[in-house]
Amino acid sequence: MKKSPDTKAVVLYNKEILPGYFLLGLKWKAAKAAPGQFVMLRTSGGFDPLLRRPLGIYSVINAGGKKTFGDDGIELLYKVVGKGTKILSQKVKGDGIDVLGPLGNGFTLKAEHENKKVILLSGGMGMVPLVFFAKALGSGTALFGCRSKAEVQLASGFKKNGCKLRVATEDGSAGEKGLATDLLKDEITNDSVVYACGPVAMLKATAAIAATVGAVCFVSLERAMACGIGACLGCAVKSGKHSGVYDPSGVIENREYKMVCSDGPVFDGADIDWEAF
Amino acid sequence: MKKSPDTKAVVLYNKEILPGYFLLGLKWKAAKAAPGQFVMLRTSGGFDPLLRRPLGIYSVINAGGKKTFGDDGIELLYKVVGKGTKILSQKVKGDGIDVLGPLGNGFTLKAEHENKKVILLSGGMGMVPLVFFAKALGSGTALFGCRSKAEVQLASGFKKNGCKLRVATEDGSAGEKGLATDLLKDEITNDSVVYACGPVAMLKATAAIAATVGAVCFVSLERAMACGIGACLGCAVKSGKHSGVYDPSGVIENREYKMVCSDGPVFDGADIDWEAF
Amino acid sequence: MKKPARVKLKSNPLEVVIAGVKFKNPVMTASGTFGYGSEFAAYTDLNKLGAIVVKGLSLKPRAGNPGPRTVETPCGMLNAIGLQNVGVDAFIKDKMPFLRGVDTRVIANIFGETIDEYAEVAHRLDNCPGVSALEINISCPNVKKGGIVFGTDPLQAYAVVKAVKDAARLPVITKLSPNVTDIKVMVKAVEDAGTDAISLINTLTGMAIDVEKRRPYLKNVTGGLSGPAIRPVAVRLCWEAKKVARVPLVGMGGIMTASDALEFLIAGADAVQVGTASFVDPDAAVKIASGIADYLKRHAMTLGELVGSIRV
Amino acid sequence: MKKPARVKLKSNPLEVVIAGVKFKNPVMTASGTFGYGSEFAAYTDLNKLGAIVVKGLSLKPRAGNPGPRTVETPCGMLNAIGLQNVGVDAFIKDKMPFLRGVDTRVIANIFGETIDEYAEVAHRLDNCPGVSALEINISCPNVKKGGIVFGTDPLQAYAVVKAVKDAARLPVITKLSPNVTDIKVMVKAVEDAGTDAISLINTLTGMAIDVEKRRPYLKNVTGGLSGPAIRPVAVRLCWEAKKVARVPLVGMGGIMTASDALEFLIAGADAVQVGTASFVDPDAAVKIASGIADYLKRHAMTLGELVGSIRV
Ligand SMILES: Cc1cc2nc3c(=O)[nH]c(=O)nc-3n(C[C@H](O)[C@H](O)[C@H](O)COP(=O)(O)OP(=O)(O)OC[C@H]3O[C@@H](n4cnc5c(N)ncnc54)[C@H](O)[C@@H]3O)c2cc1C
Ligand SMILES: Cc1cc2nc3c(=O)[nH]c(=O)nc-3n(C[C@H](O)[C@H](O)[C@H](O)COP(=O)(O)OP(=O)(O)OC[C@H]3O[C@@H](n4cnc5c(N)ncnc54)[C@H](O)[C@@H]3O)c2cc1C
Ligand SMILES: Cc1cc2nc3c(=O)[nH]c(=O)nc-3n(C[C@H](O)[C@H](O)[C@H](O)COP(=O)(O)O)c2cc1C
Ligand SMILES: Cc1cc2nc3c(=O)[nH]c(=O)nc-3n(C[C@H](O)[C@H](O)[C@H](O)COP(=O)(O)O)c2cc1C
Ligand code: FES
Ligand code: FES
Repeated sequence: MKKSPDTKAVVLYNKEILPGYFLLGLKWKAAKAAPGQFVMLRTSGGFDPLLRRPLGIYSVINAGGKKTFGDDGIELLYKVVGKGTKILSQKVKGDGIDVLGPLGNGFTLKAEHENKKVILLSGGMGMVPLVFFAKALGSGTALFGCRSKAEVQLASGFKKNGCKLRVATEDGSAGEKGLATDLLKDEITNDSVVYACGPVAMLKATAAIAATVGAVCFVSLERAMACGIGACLGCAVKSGKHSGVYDPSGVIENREYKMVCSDGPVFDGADIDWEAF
Repeated sequence: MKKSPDTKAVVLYNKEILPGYFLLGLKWKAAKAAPGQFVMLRTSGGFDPLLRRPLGIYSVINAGGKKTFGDDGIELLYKVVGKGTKILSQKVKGDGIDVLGPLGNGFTLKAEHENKKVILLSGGMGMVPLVFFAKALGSGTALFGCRSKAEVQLASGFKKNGCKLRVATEDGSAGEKGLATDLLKDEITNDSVVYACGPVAMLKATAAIAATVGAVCFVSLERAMACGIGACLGCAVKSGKHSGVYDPSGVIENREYKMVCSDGPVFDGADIDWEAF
Repeated sequence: MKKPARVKLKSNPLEVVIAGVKFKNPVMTASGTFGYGSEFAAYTDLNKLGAIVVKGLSLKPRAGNPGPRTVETPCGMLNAIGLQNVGVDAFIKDKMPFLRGVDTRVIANIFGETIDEYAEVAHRLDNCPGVSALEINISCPNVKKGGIVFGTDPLQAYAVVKAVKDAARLPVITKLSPNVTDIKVMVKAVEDAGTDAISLINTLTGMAIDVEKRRPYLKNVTGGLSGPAIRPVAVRLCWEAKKVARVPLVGMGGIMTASDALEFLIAGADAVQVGTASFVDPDAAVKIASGIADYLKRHAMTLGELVGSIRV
Repeated sequence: MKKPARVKLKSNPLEVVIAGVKFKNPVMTASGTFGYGSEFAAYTDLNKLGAIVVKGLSLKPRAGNPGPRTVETPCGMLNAIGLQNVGVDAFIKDKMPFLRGVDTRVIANIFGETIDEYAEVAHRLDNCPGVSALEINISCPNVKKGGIVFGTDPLQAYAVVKAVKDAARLPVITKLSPNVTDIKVMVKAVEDAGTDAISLINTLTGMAIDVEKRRPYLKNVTGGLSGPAIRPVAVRLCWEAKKVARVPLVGMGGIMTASDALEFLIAGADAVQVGTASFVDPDAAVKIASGIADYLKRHAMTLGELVGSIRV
């Protein structure tokens, strides 16, 4: 039985790459991570905020790898939305942070999908795990949606990692005007495999589109998390093994609850009861 | 009726002058303060810790005065003892701090005491308001007690401000071995006026010694404070108007409760029911 | 629809009527946390408050409990003041003149060790100009006699409220304790006794121990827990009370920001009180009132539409 | 005095016996916050725990409530899991083999919608090797039937405990709800029914509202409040229970650090449970146990001397 693993990380950098968006580099011994996995980190030493905050892993820093800092570690990319991320944004080089992880089951390209057209679909901060996945894949079609021009830079990692990138903005200030799922409708065929992460409405639409054309789709979900390790049963989503086509108008009964933290965060899009989300 | 006064202060410096002891310079418009007054400051923007923390004023920074920073402000000197002071110690130049004050009634040399021998007696952080008072007086006998040599430097302000300084350390590693009240017994006469601040045991002994020799004594008290402005009635000490000599063996009945924050923190030592403290 | 909207814009969107009394906004300061008002005059604009609820008043002046009387806890604080107050006569003589000069409502929080004392305090305040309503504290946990006993027994609570109603013509708000198994029973009891409104919650009874000394931090051993820590309990009790209440509710417990206050209004409270927050920021209640106004504007709602608008 | 002190140094200073069961230390993990133990195996040394109290077990597997099931509040969290669990049979078959491999005690927390269900669950666990005691959850606020009803009515509580005692030979710990007017009445009721120990507190019922959506954060509307926010209430209830209790007490509610745990021990609890803290730090319970050992050493006290050592 293992003793407590190393949860002590040290801030290498914490840069505001866009107003309100921070890239956090952490020196961390436990930095073995797969795309789509996440960490739970304590933002403060006190009890307000009380719980750890889940953040997806943006990249792995390997000593001797492309990004060399002489340290192993991870990169996180986060948006300041509340008190936890606010406190996090004030951390400076050398500060200690308590990090649990890597957690969950991430994105994988299954053998049976290897010959399919890979589509990486993301909205807003949903790009975090998919940029990491793109690096592992080295190719694919990335579709990215965001509010406006200001956030388009978030998706730059897709190109760097060898993907074709198409962008949609809600206000049309960059790329095409519309939603990422509008782009998806262009690109998707029954021979596509879609990996998606972003707002729940986007994921729901993605699952419906994929089901309609008969494509495979995997989605990374978000839920408020207390433990991150499958113990509190707090991050439940209604799910269940079924092989039928998703029918947004019908209600799927008798589905078990799955835990986003330990069963996911990546699920087969056809496996989620979207009506109950 | 006034609107909310300026509670916004900005950190000028926050220096660790001794291990665990910090000198905090604040730029603050409301910096009109008398010796013995205090401020209530918020250490964090969150709610843990919830309440403001009381800190005595160490000095007033006046633009054009001796210490010139081009700003009006105050200096605080604090010891890190718990979570509030810990958070405070992490503030850096330019950080904002919410400060309420100056509060309370401080030390004054009353006309009827002007010809008496002035003794400034302090223990540990109790020196803070008395160094400020020493500056206003420009002379006097300062008696300072602390654990050991390491803390003796805290009392250096007394000499700078024109006082004769005698030091006692509990372990004898500097000055005389013993307590500040041992030095007091040497110095006090029935023609002395003693101003004291420090641990409650020291203040209690001081009041008893002063009563025995027939000297006048004023003490600055500490109590946990919620509001600092006389509203919550939380910082009560048993007190009352009486003119007799303090008798530590007797119980003084029918004393009212006084509020340390608004009636004090400085009280006539003979006016406190020390048994009930 | 357009015409009434324009009319509303001209009137005060925060105005609320509770127990027949018109308040300029639904944000009051909670009893015991705002002194007699004057203590805060230098730190906030008292004229912008919906009401000032003064420190609990008893017939005779009370010295209160020995110290320490307060201790901080995670996101909260315990207090055991023991209802130190100047007494109802000194209040009327010394404190009311100042309060009459403030352009806000004054609510007198009252307390007694016996039912007769409650009635007598109410009677004396009844003829005091400038007092708009009485708030009956049947729920203070920090005194030996009275207080919590009245607040946890529906029959006793009924008797206190009845006696106060008989003794005074002023509107009566009854303040409930959270330390009960079923708040709905208490709501019904005080309504039956004729209360004009209900405020809730008073503090939860708590205790903290200094482990180095192995003694309670408070000389009184236990004290009342207030502050953000208790907000989820307070919101829940407010929502449960609303299910059965026929009279207006005034919600409180851990309100620090406008958003916190909105939780109570949405749960069904017609007004709120701000307590511990005033210690952290003496200007809190005024900021909260303006934050509520901003919310109503942003959501194009009236206060009346907001109250009880929760969808479960 | 010197000789016994030396003897004590050789034995385990943290050992405690509750309801006839010997625990290696007085720090247990609280039900529902530590899964079935295995979830934490990678993050802490399970062998160093006084006991693992597993997630509440019912007769049949339960799916639990729809999400969202948790929301953070100031220094606390609300949960409405709805007692999702694998059911008692799957627990015995699938979860116990792992737990038997851990060098600690296993306490099975049980739950039923009817008194018969409680008895049946207890009966099935009675013959399961490796289960050291039963903890009866009569106080879960998040399920429609059972739970809180049993936990707030002394007669119902009596009936549940009696039925479990009759159905099983294992020692029984009854877990009380804080949502009652008088905890002493509940203590007496479950003692009369034959409980071997009492644990307290379960969560306080609370609620939080998303003011932008004007909906409760939890799909279940209300949930159980846990974490440091509730500690003052929990310590107070523990101390009140101690005044009348004849059986040992297991205290909990907001314990994050050794110092917090010491408050409960000093107030009179023989052992403690660590709940929400395990989410913040999976190693919390182990750290707390070692912190208690440090304290005893520093103060040259035995655990027995510490328990109930408060001077009021
Ligand atoms: C598996 C997982 C991976 C994530 N990865 C990233 C990431 O890579 N980068 C990133 O910026 N964010 C990510 N998030 C979201 C991130 O966890 C939340 O933004 C963060 O917890 C907010 O904390 P806070 O204290 O700043 O905000 P809070 O003060 O807690 O809340 C502010 C607002 O955010 C909402 N919020 C709070 N928690 C969550 C949550 N868990 N999910 C969604 N909304 C929430 C609240 O409803 C509220 O409106 C991830 C979430 C999950 C579950
Ligand atoms: C009028 C007044 C003036 C003060 N001036 C100074 C000063 O100039 N410099 C300075 O360093 N300190 C001063 N103090 C003490 C200072 O307020 C406390 O040290 C501080 O509040 C501790 O906060 P914390 O969050 O760090 O500690 P906490 O986490 O709150 O507690 C840590 C320890 O400090 C004790 N403590 C907490 N509050 C107080 C208090 N109000 N008084 C005494 N002990 C307390 C607790 O019992 C605990 O043991 C003053 C106190 C008062 C009342
Ligand atoms: C220091 C203090 C003194 C209080 N005194 C009284 C009182 O005299 N009468 C009363 O009805 N409530 C009293 N209360 C309770 C508050 O009015 C309020 O019900 C409670 O604090 C919860 O609100 P909060 O969390 O916003 O503080 C007091 C609370 C505090 C903190
Ligand atoms: C997510 C969660 C699930 C819980 N599930 C149970 C349960 O199944 N049975 C039970 O008796 N108590 C349950 N509890 C209550 C805890 O065991 C404990 O009594 C409570 O959380 C207070 O302790 P804490 O503040 O240390 O968390 C649960 C608590 C939480 C936070
Ligand atoms: S966050 Fe606890 S089970 Fe997923
Ligand atoms: S701290 Fe509130 S009255 Fe002194």
